[in-house]
Amino acid sequence: MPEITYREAVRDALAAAMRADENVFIMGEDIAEMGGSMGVTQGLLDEFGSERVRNTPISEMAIVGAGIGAAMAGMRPVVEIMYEDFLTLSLEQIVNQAAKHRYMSGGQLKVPLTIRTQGGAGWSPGAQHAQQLEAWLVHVPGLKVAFPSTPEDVRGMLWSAIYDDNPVIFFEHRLLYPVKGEVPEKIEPIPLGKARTLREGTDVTVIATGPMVHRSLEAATRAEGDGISVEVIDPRTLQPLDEAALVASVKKTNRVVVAHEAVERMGFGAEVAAVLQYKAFDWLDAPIERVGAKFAPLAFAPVMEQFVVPGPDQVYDAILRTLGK
Amino acid sequence: MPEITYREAVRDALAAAMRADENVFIMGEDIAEMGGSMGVTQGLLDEFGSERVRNTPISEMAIVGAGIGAAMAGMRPVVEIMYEDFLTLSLEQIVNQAAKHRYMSGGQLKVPLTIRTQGGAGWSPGAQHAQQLEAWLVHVPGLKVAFPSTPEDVRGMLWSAIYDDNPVIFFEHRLLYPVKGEVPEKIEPIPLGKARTLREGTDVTVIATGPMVHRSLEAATRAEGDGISVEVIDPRTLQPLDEAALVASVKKTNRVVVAHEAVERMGFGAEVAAVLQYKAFDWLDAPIERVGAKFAPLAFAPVMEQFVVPGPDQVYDAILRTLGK
Amino acid sequence: MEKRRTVNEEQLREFLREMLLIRRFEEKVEERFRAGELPGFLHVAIGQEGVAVGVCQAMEDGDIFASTHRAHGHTLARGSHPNNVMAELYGKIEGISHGYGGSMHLYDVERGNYGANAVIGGGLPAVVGAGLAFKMRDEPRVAVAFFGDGATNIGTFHESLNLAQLWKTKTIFVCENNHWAESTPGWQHSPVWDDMSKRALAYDMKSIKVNGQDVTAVYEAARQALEHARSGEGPVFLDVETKRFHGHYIGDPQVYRTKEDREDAAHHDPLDVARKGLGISDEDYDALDNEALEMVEAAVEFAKNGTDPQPEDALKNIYA
Amino acid sequence: MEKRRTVNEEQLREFLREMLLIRRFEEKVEERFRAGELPGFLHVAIGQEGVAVGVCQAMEDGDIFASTHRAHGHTLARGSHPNNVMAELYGKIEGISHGYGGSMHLYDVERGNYGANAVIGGGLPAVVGAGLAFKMRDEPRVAVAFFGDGATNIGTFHESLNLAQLWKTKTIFVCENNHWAESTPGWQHSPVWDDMSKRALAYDMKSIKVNGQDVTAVYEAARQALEHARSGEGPVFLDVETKRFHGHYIGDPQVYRTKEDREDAAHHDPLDVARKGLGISDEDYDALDNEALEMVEAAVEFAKNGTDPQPEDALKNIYA
Ligand SMILES: Cc1ncc(C[n+]2csc(CCOP(=O)(O)OP(=O)(O)O)c2C)c(N)n1
Ligand SMILES: Cc1ncc(C[n+]2csc(CCOP(=O)(O)OP(=O)(O)O)c2C)c(N)n1
Ligand SMILES: [Mg+2]
Ligand SMILES: [Mg+2]
Repeated sequence: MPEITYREAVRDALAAAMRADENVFIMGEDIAEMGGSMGVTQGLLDEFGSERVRNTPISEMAIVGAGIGAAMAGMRPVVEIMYEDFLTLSLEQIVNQAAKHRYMSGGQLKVPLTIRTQGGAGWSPGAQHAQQLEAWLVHVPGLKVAFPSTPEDVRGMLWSAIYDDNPVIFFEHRLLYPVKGEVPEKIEPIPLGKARTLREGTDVTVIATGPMVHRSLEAATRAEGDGISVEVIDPRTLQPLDEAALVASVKKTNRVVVAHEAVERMGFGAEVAAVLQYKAFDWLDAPIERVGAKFAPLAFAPVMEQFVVPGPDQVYDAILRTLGK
Repeated sequence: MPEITYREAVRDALAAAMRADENVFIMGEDIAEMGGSMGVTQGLLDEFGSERVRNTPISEMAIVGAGIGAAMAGMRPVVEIMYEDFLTLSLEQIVNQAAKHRYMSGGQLKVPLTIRTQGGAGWSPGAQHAQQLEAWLVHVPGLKVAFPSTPEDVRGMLWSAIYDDNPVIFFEHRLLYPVKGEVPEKIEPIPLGKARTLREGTDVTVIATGPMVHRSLEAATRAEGDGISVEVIDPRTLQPLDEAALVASVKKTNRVVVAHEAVERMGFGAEVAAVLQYKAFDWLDAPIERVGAKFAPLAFAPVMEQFVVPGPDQVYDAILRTLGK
Repeated sequence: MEKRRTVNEEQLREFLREMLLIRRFEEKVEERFRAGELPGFLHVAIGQEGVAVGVCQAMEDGDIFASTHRAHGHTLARGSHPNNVMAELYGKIEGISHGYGGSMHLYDVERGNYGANAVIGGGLPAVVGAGLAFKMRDEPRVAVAFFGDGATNIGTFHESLNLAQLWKTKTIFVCENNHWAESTPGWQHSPVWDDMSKRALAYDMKSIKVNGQDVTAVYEAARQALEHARSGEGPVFLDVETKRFHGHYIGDPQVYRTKEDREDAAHHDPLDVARKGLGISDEDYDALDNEALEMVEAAVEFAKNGTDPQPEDALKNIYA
Repeated sequence: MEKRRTVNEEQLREFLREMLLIRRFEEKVEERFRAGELPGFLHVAIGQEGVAVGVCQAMEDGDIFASTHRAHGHTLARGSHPNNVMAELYGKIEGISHGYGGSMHLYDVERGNYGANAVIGGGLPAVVGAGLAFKMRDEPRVAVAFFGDGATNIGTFHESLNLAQLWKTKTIFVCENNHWAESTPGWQHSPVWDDMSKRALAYDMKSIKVNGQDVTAVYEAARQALEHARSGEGPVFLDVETKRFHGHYIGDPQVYRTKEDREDAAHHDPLDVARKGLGISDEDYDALDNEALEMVEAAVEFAKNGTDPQPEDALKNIYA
C-alpha cells in the first residue's frame, strides 16, 4: 500500500470526487493559486480550473450559505473555512439553515454540502487560530460531524462526506497534515458513523479524536512498558456516534479515558462520558477520565501553550489513574 | 415579600442598575419604544432616554461588538439579543473577542459586558426561534454563563452580571417571563457561581436549568406521592459551575437526573454527568439520567413539538428509572 | 420580443385577482389567529401585495426564490395552493411544509419556493449559491431573494450582494422597503433608509427603484431585473418602496407608530391602484373579490379538516 | 489653528525616523523568524509604513485604535517601545502583551492600543463601541480602526460602518488597500477593489482617498478625518491606497504573484517619497537609518534576555 500524508489524502479525495462528478466543486479563501493556507488544494486549480476551484472573498457566512444554495440546487459543494475559529462567523448558516432546511421543508430539500475546516494548537498561533470547536456542532440535529485522524480515514471519509446527502462538518487538524500513513491503492469510501480500533487492549480503553489519537497511541506504548494493555479507539465520526463500538470496548476493559485537544469543559468527552456511564454503568471499575485542554484561551508563549494543550503524558497519567496507580 | 413576574424582575434589575451607574446602558433590537419583543424593557426609554436605551439595527455582530468596545472604554453595556438562535450571528465577537481580550492583552483590559438573550420552545415558534444553546458558551474560557429560573434569581443575578467585570452571557427563557415569584423588597445581588436547592430530598437529586426547574419540581411533587423524596437543584450559573453543591447532594442521594430543555446530545447535562460520575463515582447507585430535547430541530406542529420538548413526565420517568422502577 | 411586452388588461386583471386572494387570505389568517386557531406567531404583508405579485408573476418556470418571516404573499403569488398554505398554518400534514415549518418556513420546492426564512438575511446567501449553480450549469434560471429594509443592516446581506456581484451570479435581490423593522423606523435603523438603492453602490451593482404599490411597475422592473440576471450580466438590486398597513406581527398594538403613519399607508393601497388602472366596474371587482373570499373560506375548511402529524413524525426528515 | 498646520520639516523628519524604525524592525523580524527564533507566524507591513505613521502621528493622546494581523507598524508608530514589541514576538513577560498575545495580538492600552486582531474585521465593532462611549460621555477622543481591502468583504465590516454612521460615533475607518488579501488579488475578492471609497456610499459616510505611500498626505487626511469624528460630525472612511512589498506572511513564496507586481510595488517606497520631500542629505539619512538599526538590534537583545512566563501563568488573566 502506498504511503501518503494526511494533506495528500485530503487532496486525493477532493480531486477524485471532482473527477467523478462535475457537480462537485470547491470554494474557499486562497484555495486556488495558493492552494490553500495549508497547501491542501495545491494543483487543483490547474486540473479543474477557476470555475470549480473558487477563491472567495473573506465572507465566511456567504460562502457557507452559497454552498447551501448550490447544494439545494443540485451541486455537491465543498467549502473550506480556513480556521475553525472562523466557523463562528458562519454558524448562523450552518446551524439555522444547512441543518434545518430539510426538516423545515418536511423533507422536500436536501443539502449535500461538505464544510472542511481545520485548527489545532502546538505551533504558537495564538488564541484566535487554534480553537477546537467540534463539540458545538455535535449539539445540532441535522448535521453530521467528522474528525478523521489518519490519511486513510481522512481520504475515505471525505469521499463519503462529499457524497453524503446531508451537511457534513469535516474537521481536519493542522498538525496532522504532514503525518504519513498507508492507504489503499484506490480510494475506498469509509462510511460515516463507524469507529475504528487502532490498538487492541484489555485493561483500559482510550477513546481519542484527531491529534489525540496519535498522542494516545504513544501513551499506550509507554503503558505497555508498565504491563498495561491499552485499547485505543477513534470514533472518527462524532455525529452520528458509533456508541455500540465504544460500549463494547468498555465492557471488555472496564476502564475509560476520553481524550481530545478541545477544552475539557463541555468538550466532546463530556458526551462520551455521559453515554458510557449510562450504557456501561455496571461495567465501569473506575471513573471515566477526561483529557482535554485546560480551561484557558490559547496563550502565545510556547511554555504556556504546552501547559494548556494535552499531550501523551496527560493521557498516560489518566490511564494510570483509571488503574488507581 | 412582594410577588413579581420574571419579566418584571429583569426590568427591575436593569432599571436599578441604570439608576445606580450612568455607565450602564442597554441596546438591542426594538427595546426602546416597543419595550422589547418580550416586553422586558417597557418603560425604560421613558425613564432613561434614547441615549441609554438604544434601538439598534438588525446587526447582531456589531451590537455585541459595540458592547465590547464600550465596555473596554469604561461603560457597562447590556446588550439584548432577541433570540438565542441569533447568537449564532454574534459568536465571533463573543468567543474570539469578548472572551479573549483580557487574556490576549495579558490582563490589560477587562470587558464588563452583559449579553441578555432568551429562547425556548412550547409556543410553536418553529425551528429558528426556540433553540437552547447555552452549552456552547460553557465551552469557552473567559465567559461566564448564567441561566436563572425564578424572579428572585433573575433579578439578583442580572444585577451581579452587570457589575461583573467579565463578559456574562445571560440566558432567560421565553416561557418564564410570566412566571411569578416572591422577591426581597430591594434587590439583593446573588453571586454568580452558586447553585440553589429549591427542594430538599433524600432519594434522588434532580439537577435542572431554566424551565426544567419548574417542570422538575412538578415531577418531584408527583414522585412524593409515590413516597420518593426528590431534591431539586438549580445550578443557576453554568460557568463557573458550583460543582461542590452538586457533588454534595449526589453523595447524599446517590441518584441523579440532569434536566434541560436543550437537545440532550452534547447538552449541558453531558458536562454535569461527566463531572459527577468522576467526582462521586463511588456514591452513585444508578446511572446518571439525562433529560433533554430529543435529537431533532423544533417542528412547528404542536403535536410534534410536544413530543420533542421535555416536560415533567420525562423527569418523573427518569426519577423512577434511577430507582429501578 | 414576448418578454418585453408591457402589461395588458388580461394580465393586470390576473394581478388584481392574485392580490385580492393574498389580501383576503391574510385578513382571514388574522381573524383565525385572533380566534386562537393558529399556533405560533404570524406576520402579514397587507399593503405589500403588489411586490409579491409583481415579482412572482415576472418569474419563469425554473426560477427559484427565498422568502422571509412575511411569506404568505410570495408563496401564494408563486402559485402554491391556498389550501396547502393555510393547512401549514394549522400545522397539518397537508401543509406545504407538512407541518414541520409553519408560517415563517413555507416551502414549495416544486414551485421554486426554497423556503421562507425566520432569520433576517438568512435566506440571501443560498439564493446567491443557487444563482451560482445556474450560472455554472449555464441554465436560464434566476434565483430571487425577498427581504426587507431592516435586513440591509445585517452582515449576511453585505456578504451576499458582494459575492453575487463579484461572481455575477444569476440572482436578483428584492428589497421591500416598508420603512419599518418591527417597531424600528427606517431612520432609526439605517443611514440610507430613504434611498436603499445606495446599498447597491458599494458593489457596483445595477439597481432599479420602483413603487411597490403599483403592481404593473413592479412587474416591469422585475422583468428587467430578471432578464439582466438571466442573461448572465449580473445580479440586480430591486429597491421597492412599499407600505406595511398593519402591525409587525398579528396582534402588534403598534404603540410605536403614529396614527398618521398608519393612515398614510392605507392611502397607498395596491388594490386601488390596480383597480383604477384596470378601470374595472364595481360588479366586476366584487366578483373577483368574492371569488377570493370563497377560496380563502375553502382553504380554512380544508386546513381544519387536515390531518395532524403523529408525535413520532418529529423524528423524521432530519437526515436525507 | 494648531491642528490645521501642514507638516513642517521637523515633523516630516520625525515621520521618516518612525518609518525607518518600523522598516528596520520588520526586516529584523523577518531575519529572526527565518533564523527560527520566533514562534508562530508573522505578517510584516513593509511598504505600508506611511499609513501607520501618517495616521498614528495624527492621533492625539486619549485616542484609541484597533489593529490587525499586520500590527507591528501601527503599534510602533503609536509609541510602544520596540523592546517590548520585540519581546512579545519572543513570547516574553516583558512583551507588550506579556507573552499572552504574540505578533497578531499586540496590546498597549496605555497608548490606546486596544489590540491587534487576527480575525478579519474582528476589531471593527469594538472601535465603533469605543467611539460610542466617547460620544455618550462627550469626550474629545476618537477610536481608529485599521483594516485591509480584504476585510471590506466581511459582514462585520458592513455592520460596523452602518452602525457608526447611524449613531455618528467618534470613529474613523482606515482601509489599507494593498490590493491583496493573502494570495487573492483585489479584482478576485471585491467588485470595487480599485475604488474602495465606494463602500462608504452605502452608508452616506464621508470618505477621503489618499496615497498611502506619501506619509504627509496620509497625515493630513487623517487629521481631517479625526477632526471630523472628534467634532461629533460622524465617522470617516479613509481609503488609503498602498503597497505590500513582501509576502502575506513571512516565508510566503508568493507563487500567486507576478514579478512585475512585486517590482512595481517596490517602486513606490514611502521611505523614498519622504526622503525626497525632506531633501535630506545621504549622511543625514544614514544617521537616521543607523539610529533605527541600533534600536532594533537593542530590541532583539532586550527580547532575548527577557523572561519566559511560567507554565502555570497560562491560567491567569482569564477572568478579571
Ligand atoms: C437575525 C435576526 N434578528 C432579529 C430578528 C427578529 N426580527 C424578525 S422580523 C424583524 C424586522 C425585519 O424588518 P425588515 O427586514 O424590514 O422586514 P419586515 O418585517 O419589514 O418585512 C426582526 C428584527 C430576526 N428574525 N433575525
Ligand atoms: C475571518 C477571517 N477569515 C480569514 C482569515 C485568514 N486571513 C488572515 S489575513 C487574510 C487576508 C486579509 O487581507 P486584508 O484584509 O486585505 O489585509 P492584508 O493582509 O492585506 O493586510 C486572511 C484571509 C482571518 N484571519 N479571518
Ligand atoms: Mg421593513
Ligand atoms: Mg490587503
